[in-house]
Amino acid sequence: AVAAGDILSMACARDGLHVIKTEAYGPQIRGGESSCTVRISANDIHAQADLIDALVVFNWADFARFASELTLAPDALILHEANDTPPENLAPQAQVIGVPFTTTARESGAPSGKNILGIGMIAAILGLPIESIRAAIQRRFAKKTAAVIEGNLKVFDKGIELAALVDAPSKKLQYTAGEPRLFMSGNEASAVAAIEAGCRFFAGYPITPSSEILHFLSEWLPRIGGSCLQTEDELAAIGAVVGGSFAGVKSMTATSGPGLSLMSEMLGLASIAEIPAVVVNVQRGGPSTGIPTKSEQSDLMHSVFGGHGDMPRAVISVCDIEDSFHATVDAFNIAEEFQLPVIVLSDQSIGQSKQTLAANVLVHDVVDRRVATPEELKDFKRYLDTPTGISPVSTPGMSGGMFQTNGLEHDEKGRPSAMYSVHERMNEKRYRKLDALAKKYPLFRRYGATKPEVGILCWGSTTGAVREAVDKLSAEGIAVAAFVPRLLMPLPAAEVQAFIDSCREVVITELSYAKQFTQYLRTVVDLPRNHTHVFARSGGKALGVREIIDQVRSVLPKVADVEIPEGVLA
Amino acid sequence: AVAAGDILSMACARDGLHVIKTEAYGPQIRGGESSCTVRISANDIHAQADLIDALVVFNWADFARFASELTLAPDALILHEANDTPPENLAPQAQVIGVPFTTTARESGAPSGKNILGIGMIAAILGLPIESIRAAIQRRFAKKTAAVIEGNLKVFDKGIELAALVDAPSKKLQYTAGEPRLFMSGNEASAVAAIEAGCRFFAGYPITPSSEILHFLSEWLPRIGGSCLQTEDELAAIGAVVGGSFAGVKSMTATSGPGLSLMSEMLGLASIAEIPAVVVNVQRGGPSTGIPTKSEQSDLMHSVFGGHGDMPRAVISVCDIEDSFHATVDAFNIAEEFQLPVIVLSDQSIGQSKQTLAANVLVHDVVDRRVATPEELKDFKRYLDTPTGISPVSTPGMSGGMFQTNGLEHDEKGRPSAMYSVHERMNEKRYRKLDALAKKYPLFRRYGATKPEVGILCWGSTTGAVREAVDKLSAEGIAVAAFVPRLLMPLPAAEVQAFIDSCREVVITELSYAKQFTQYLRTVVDLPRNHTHVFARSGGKALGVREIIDQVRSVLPKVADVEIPEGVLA
Amino acid sequence: MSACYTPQTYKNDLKPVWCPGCGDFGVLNSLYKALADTKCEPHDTVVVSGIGCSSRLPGYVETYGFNSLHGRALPIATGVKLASPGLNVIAVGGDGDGIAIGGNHFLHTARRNTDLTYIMMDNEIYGLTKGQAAPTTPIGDKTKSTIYGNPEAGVDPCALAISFGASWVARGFSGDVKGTTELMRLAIEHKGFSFLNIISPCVTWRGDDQHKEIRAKVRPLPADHDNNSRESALRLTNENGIVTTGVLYQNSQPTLVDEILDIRWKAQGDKQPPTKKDMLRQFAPAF
Amino acid sequence: MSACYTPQTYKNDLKPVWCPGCGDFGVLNSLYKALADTKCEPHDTVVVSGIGCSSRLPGYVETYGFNSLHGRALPIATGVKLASPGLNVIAVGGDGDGIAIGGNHFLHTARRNTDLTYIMMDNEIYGLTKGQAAPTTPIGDKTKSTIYGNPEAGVDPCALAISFGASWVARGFSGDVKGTTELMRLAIEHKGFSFLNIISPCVTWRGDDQHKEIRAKVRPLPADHDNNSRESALRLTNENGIVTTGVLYQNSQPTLVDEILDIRWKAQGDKQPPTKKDMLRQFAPAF
Ligand SMILES: Cc1ncc(C[n+]2csc(CCOP(=O)(O)OP(=O)(O)O)c2C)c(N)n1
Ligand SMILES: Cc1ncc(C[n+]2csc(CCOP(=O)(O)OP(=O)(O)O)c2C)c(N)n1
Ligand code: SF4
Ligand code: SF4
Ligand SMILES: [Mg+2]
Ligand SMILES: [Mg+2]
Repeated sequence: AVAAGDILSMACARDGLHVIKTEAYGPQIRGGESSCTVRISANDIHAQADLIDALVVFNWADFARFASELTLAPDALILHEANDTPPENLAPQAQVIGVPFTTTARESGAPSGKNILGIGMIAAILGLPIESIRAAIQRRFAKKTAAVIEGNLKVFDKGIELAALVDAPSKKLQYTAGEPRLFMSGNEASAVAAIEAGCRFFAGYPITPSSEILHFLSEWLPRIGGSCLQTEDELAAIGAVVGGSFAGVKSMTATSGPGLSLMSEMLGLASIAEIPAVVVNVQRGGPSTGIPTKSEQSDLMHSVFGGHGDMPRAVISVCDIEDSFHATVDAFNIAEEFQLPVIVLSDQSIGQSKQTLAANVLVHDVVDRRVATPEELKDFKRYLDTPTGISPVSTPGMSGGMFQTNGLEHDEKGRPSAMYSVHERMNEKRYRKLDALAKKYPLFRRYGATKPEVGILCWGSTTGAVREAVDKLSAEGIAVAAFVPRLLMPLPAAEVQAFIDSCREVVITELSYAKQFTQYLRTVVDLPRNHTHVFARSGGKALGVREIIDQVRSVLPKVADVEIPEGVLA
Repeated sequence: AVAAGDILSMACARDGLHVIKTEAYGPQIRGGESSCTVRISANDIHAQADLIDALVVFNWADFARFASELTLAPDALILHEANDTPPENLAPQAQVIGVPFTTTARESGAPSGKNILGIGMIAAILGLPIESIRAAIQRRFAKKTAAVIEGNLKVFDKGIELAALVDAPSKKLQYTAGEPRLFMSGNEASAVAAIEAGCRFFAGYPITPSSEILHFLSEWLPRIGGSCLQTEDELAAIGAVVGGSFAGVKSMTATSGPGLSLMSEMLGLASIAEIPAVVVNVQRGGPSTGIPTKSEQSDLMHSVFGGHGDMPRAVISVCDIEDSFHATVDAFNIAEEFQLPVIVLSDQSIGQSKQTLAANVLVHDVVDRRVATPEELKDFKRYLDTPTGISPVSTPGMSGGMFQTNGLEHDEKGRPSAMYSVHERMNEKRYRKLDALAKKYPLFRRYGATKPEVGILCWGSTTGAVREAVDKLSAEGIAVAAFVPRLLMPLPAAEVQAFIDSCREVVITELSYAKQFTQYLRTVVDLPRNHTHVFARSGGKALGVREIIDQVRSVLPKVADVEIPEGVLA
Repeated sequence: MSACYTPQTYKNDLKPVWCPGCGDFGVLNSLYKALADTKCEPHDTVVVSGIGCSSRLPGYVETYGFNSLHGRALPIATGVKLASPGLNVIAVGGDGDGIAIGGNHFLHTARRNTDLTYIMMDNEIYGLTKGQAAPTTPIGDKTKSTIYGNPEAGVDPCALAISFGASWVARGFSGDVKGTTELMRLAIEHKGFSFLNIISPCVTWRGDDQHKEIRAKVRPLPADHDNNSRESALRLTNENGIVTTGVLYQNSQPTLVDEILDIRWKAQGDKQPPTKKDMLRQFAPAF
Repeated sequence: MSACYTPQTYKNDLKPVWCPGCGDFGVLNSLYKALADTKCEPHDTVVVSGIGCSSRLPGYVETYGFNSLHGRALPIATGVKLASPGLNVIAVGGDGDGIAIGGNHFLHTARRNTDLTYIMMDNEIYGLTKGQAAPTTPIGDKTKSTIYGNPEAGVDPCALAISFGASWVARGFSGDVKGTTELMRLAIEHKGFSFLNIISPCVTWRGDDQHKEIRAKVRPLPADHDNNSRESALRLTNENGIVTTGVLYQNSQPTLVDEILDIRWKAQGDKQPPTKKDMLRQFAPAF
């Protein structure tokens, strides 16, 4: 199934279509059940599909495992292995067609080609780019024998042929081919961004769903004179990153919740020693080992508040696959400019899903570390207390820049001190950097009405669905808007508050049972007591566009209520 | 200096006086400078002294290191080594007397007895229990030769003799001897509490300022059939605690910030696997290694929100040395009853200071784990979803109670599941326990006026000073009250909100530069926008009674302002 | 202990998630047999693991089981044993779990001669995370994280265990269920820390032939091997082209539980346990 | 590298916090001398430590210095070296720092033959936290945390280093500044991971006589010692009543930096480095 999805997606990307592909697996590493959903559109899309228009099932038992996460369109077209009888009423006007996938594939000379047969039919029925798919099949099996390639192409044509028997004109996709697009995952985009930002040292320990970043950088960093170290654990990974950065080289690690928890102490060291460090944290279901293969937004509080002591750090969230690139470069820029640890919060649904992107969007300005001037190196104070809190840096190898630092409280020269006066002053200095940072990077997105009756607050991977929900609701004439902070620590508080104050009803939607986003917002902004509606649930299932629309609808009556008395008063 | 403080304190405790003793050291482990302050009173006291009435200085250079933390009373009595000239104007009406401590001590036959000479004079001048001090000196040197004991007693008498030359009648302490009191530190009280609560396994890794707990339990647990393991690090310490508790034995570890950060991941496992675990975290200056020997309240956010994923846990704070005992027993009770990790938040100023306590206060009810009934063991569900969320437990060794658990999301039987529906349900179940917990343990303290104009919110070790400030202000006729939540997670939100709503002006005072307590309060209660006054500063220096009084005074005018219009309206 | 236990006794009805052909199936079957052979009372037995494909094992054994955190099986197992010394405690996990992230606990748990059995399923790879190099992966091997070839020389878990001070060290091969069962029996019966490294092929990330290749390399202990000598034992580790199975090393020395009991004796001997009053005396100024 | 450096060059004006008589003073003085002897360019040198009394050392050396976290000196030092291979990297710390909490990093940093020098100041105790047992504390010793006597046998850091795969292992005694300086010189000059265990008495928690006692135990290497043999090297560890100083073991093998450079070569050879376009090609459906 997954292979077929790749072929289909790549082919559509070649013809400039917009594609979002997600995969799901059972607990088994190999030979287990898997599912792959591909959303294809002629226009820009921001979320995986809510409703499935066309479904290919080789085994209904496997389908059952994913059924709870797959909703069929009322008139869904369903192709299934003929000799495996489908369950009752899958969808009201569903068109259910049994196809002898296995046997046909075998007869057409590609025993394991049933999925190719499937995409042949789907492609013909939906009117997808046949030629590009052929090319994609050839590329896919390039390393195999000519016979294999031939066989699969034959099976594909066979599929097109069988499709003729299916009558579903309504399902045809209308589009005109455009420029080829890139097709990549959020993790790949983060890795590419690291290299773009100038990262030349990566240290990491594998963990689902972030390992693709390690894989990519272990291949590419050596090609550009960088290095990659797979460490013994996350304690060593973040330690090596702090070391590499101390040595003057932009450094990064990538992990997921369990690893992030283990990095807590070292991030505190980076904070007090003021050493840039970038951690890409790809969230998964928690707590503990939780659900490693699924998405959740429950590492937020740990990211913004985790670690003992008063520990300034920056946290930047990732709104979509393309944003994985921008957020990661931003993270390096912020880390280098403000000399602190920066956590990039992505999640499984962004990190491991793939989407089509215009090649030219993967560009972003790069900022470098503020190196000490010769003047500053005279009686050098590594932790000079400046108006912005940002001090001049020297790095090993710079003559005259020598200093001795530590994780103890220290004075401007970096010398340990247990005095209250020094501690208070240096806390002030370190936190002052966050003010400068907030001013320079008020990162957020805003969608929808300028005078919203309902305002939605969300963050991260739910942004795409929220954005589509806002579009749909606006189309219905409902005045709704969404505010999405991208910089989470420090939060652009003034902007968030202004947005809240501009709405009648506030909807907060998040994938954290404990309402982490809502609680975090409360620490910095005021939410109207009886006009704030929190929709928080566990992760493990994507937040759907219809789900958000229902959330907004459920608060609309209140808006009405509010209107009447106002009318009276007027 | 420190030895003298011990002798003085123990002697006063013997005569039923109230004593609070704090110590401070330079960075050097041995042979460095040190200071010891002892507050002695005939009545109950709750904080170390703001003003020093009598000071003994052997070396002014050393004094300088601590000067910023020691404020002298205007009419302070100052005894100092004669041949070391004191700095200018130490205090307006100070009585500064040079005493040839070293030589006199040598001549009186106790070369290193200058501190005994000092307490001899102080005791006589302040009218402290001479006989008890003699006894204390004898006990102190019990292991030494008779000559040494004799010498020190002679030096002590010499001190009394010299005191006759000093004229300071006003300084005499008026009291009548009472029942002897215990004299112990917060760390010692926590350790005693663990044994009282039934803890029979302790695993820990040394760290300042918590190590005394390890020391005490490594001595006492073996005596009562328990065991103590000094592990290779904190990851192993909390791991062993989770293992010991899983095996059915109440288990605990103790640490400070850096160790707590390292325990983040394992606490998440205890949370999802629902295994009781108690962690006593004795806070010190942060972030990172920070200021290991001084107090701060900056591990709050990590304690309540630290760790990846949605991770229910309980956090209970310690208000004073006696409370170290009660909070620790409460922690075990809560951990066992609700099957979750519990963090006890103490700090250096409680853990390592010593205070006199009435022996009879060290008692507290003990709760045990709810073991599965024979009925429940039929088709046993370890994670049975009950109305309270609390499930029946079995422990290894119980026949028929076998189950297999894990840190993955799991169903009622503990079997791994990646399904959203299971995840949502089990999150609900686990968080439901916090509701039951909040209902049963609405732990807080309240001091002062019932109808306060100014209400103070604080937590932990600042409680004592706040309490004394409230008393002093009330005595001046100012309507002030203080609310101190003892249970921090889950916070007794209704009670806190009710208190806030009952005050005109709210003062929040805390020792965290980042305002952690204030931010945390905001996540659960509403603070009046223009009537909330936050006084947050770094730790490293105790919060003084006068400091709090000034904070309250600074907001009083506002109260007046408010009154006038009200009068008009009436 | 009851005498009528069969491998079935220890099976539960949860289906392993392992890939078809995974070596861990063999380890699991050997464990069922070994538990029966040693007549381990199921409810007095605790199987603790970390995280990894192999660490899923406790979920399939009808005793008390705990699939815990990556790398932390040994500290948890230690806690179980010290808190309740009467239990049989078996820790299991993967090579990455035990030697990468868990390496420090391996060292200290062995060094203390902690009374438990530690079974490492060694597939020379990180299986669960889909095929990155482990500390055991041979130098030069191409994996997901080392596409230019693994730059690091793989370590031999048995060599480490011996150097760490383990009092019983053996190697088995999951393809040889009978031999592995026997080694497990000995491991469980050993008093103190017993370490059993079982070569357990990962057919998915090490290739379907790993099984065959290893079978070809497996050798029994040399007849003249003196397994009381660390030196000779170490010579049977880090071998080139062959894999020696059997009990490489063993000695008998006081265990951690022995020490704990000894400390209790030193602390209290046969005196009445102290009362709370005794405990508080040091804080009382009663002189 | 300039040639005119003296021990003074590496001294700064910060006064050590160590107790009078602490062995670490001797280590510091030896390091000043060894840095001068090896003509280490101060600004190309980085001294990294963990946390402990001994770990305060980098604060007193006029090079780049980093007194980091308890147990993490080696990962940080590794990062420094890999990011900037031209630097001389020296990691220092205590026995607790390196073998208790830092044990796993010690294993893996040694195993990778990471290009750095690791100096362990071994006082058989936790000094900074005021005297608890360390993994190196002899069995039976009474400490703050073992008042009934230490139940665990102390480990020999050199034995561990050799088993971990360190390519250069030596032992010194802080009381012998001359000998220690010479060993430091060799350690710094060794290509790869060099481990130097220096017995450095803690007069405060191990008693004022520890110095004398050790001096009495110190022995030079046996004349016939073959320090290319792990076996013979191991025989000079865990000795009873004597402490053998000198270079116990050494070999020469590819270092981690060698491997990194080799990987770069395999990845790119002498081809032009890839452009962004090259990197994005795999995501482009250009077929
Ligand atoms: C703290 C933490 N880091 C990383 C991971 C991801 N992870 C899970 S299993 C594993 C390694 C698996 O290899 P191994 O221990 O050899 O077990 P195998 O799957 O090969 O049996 C890793 C890195 C994790 N779960 N937790
Ligand atoms: C994570 C963490 N745990 C514990 C500590 C407390 N601590 C500081 S130094 C130290 C051990 C000191 O012993 P060693 O490393 O041998 O150095 P020494 O003081 O003996 O030179 C400990 C346990 C800490 N700073 N950080
Ligand atoms: S991935 Fe490898 S180790 Fe994991 S189950 Fe499959 S075969 Fe076994
Ligand atoms: S405590 Fe021991 S190790 Fe620390 S400085 Fe003093 S003598 Fe040295
Ligand atoms: Mg493995
Ligand atoms: Mg030490």
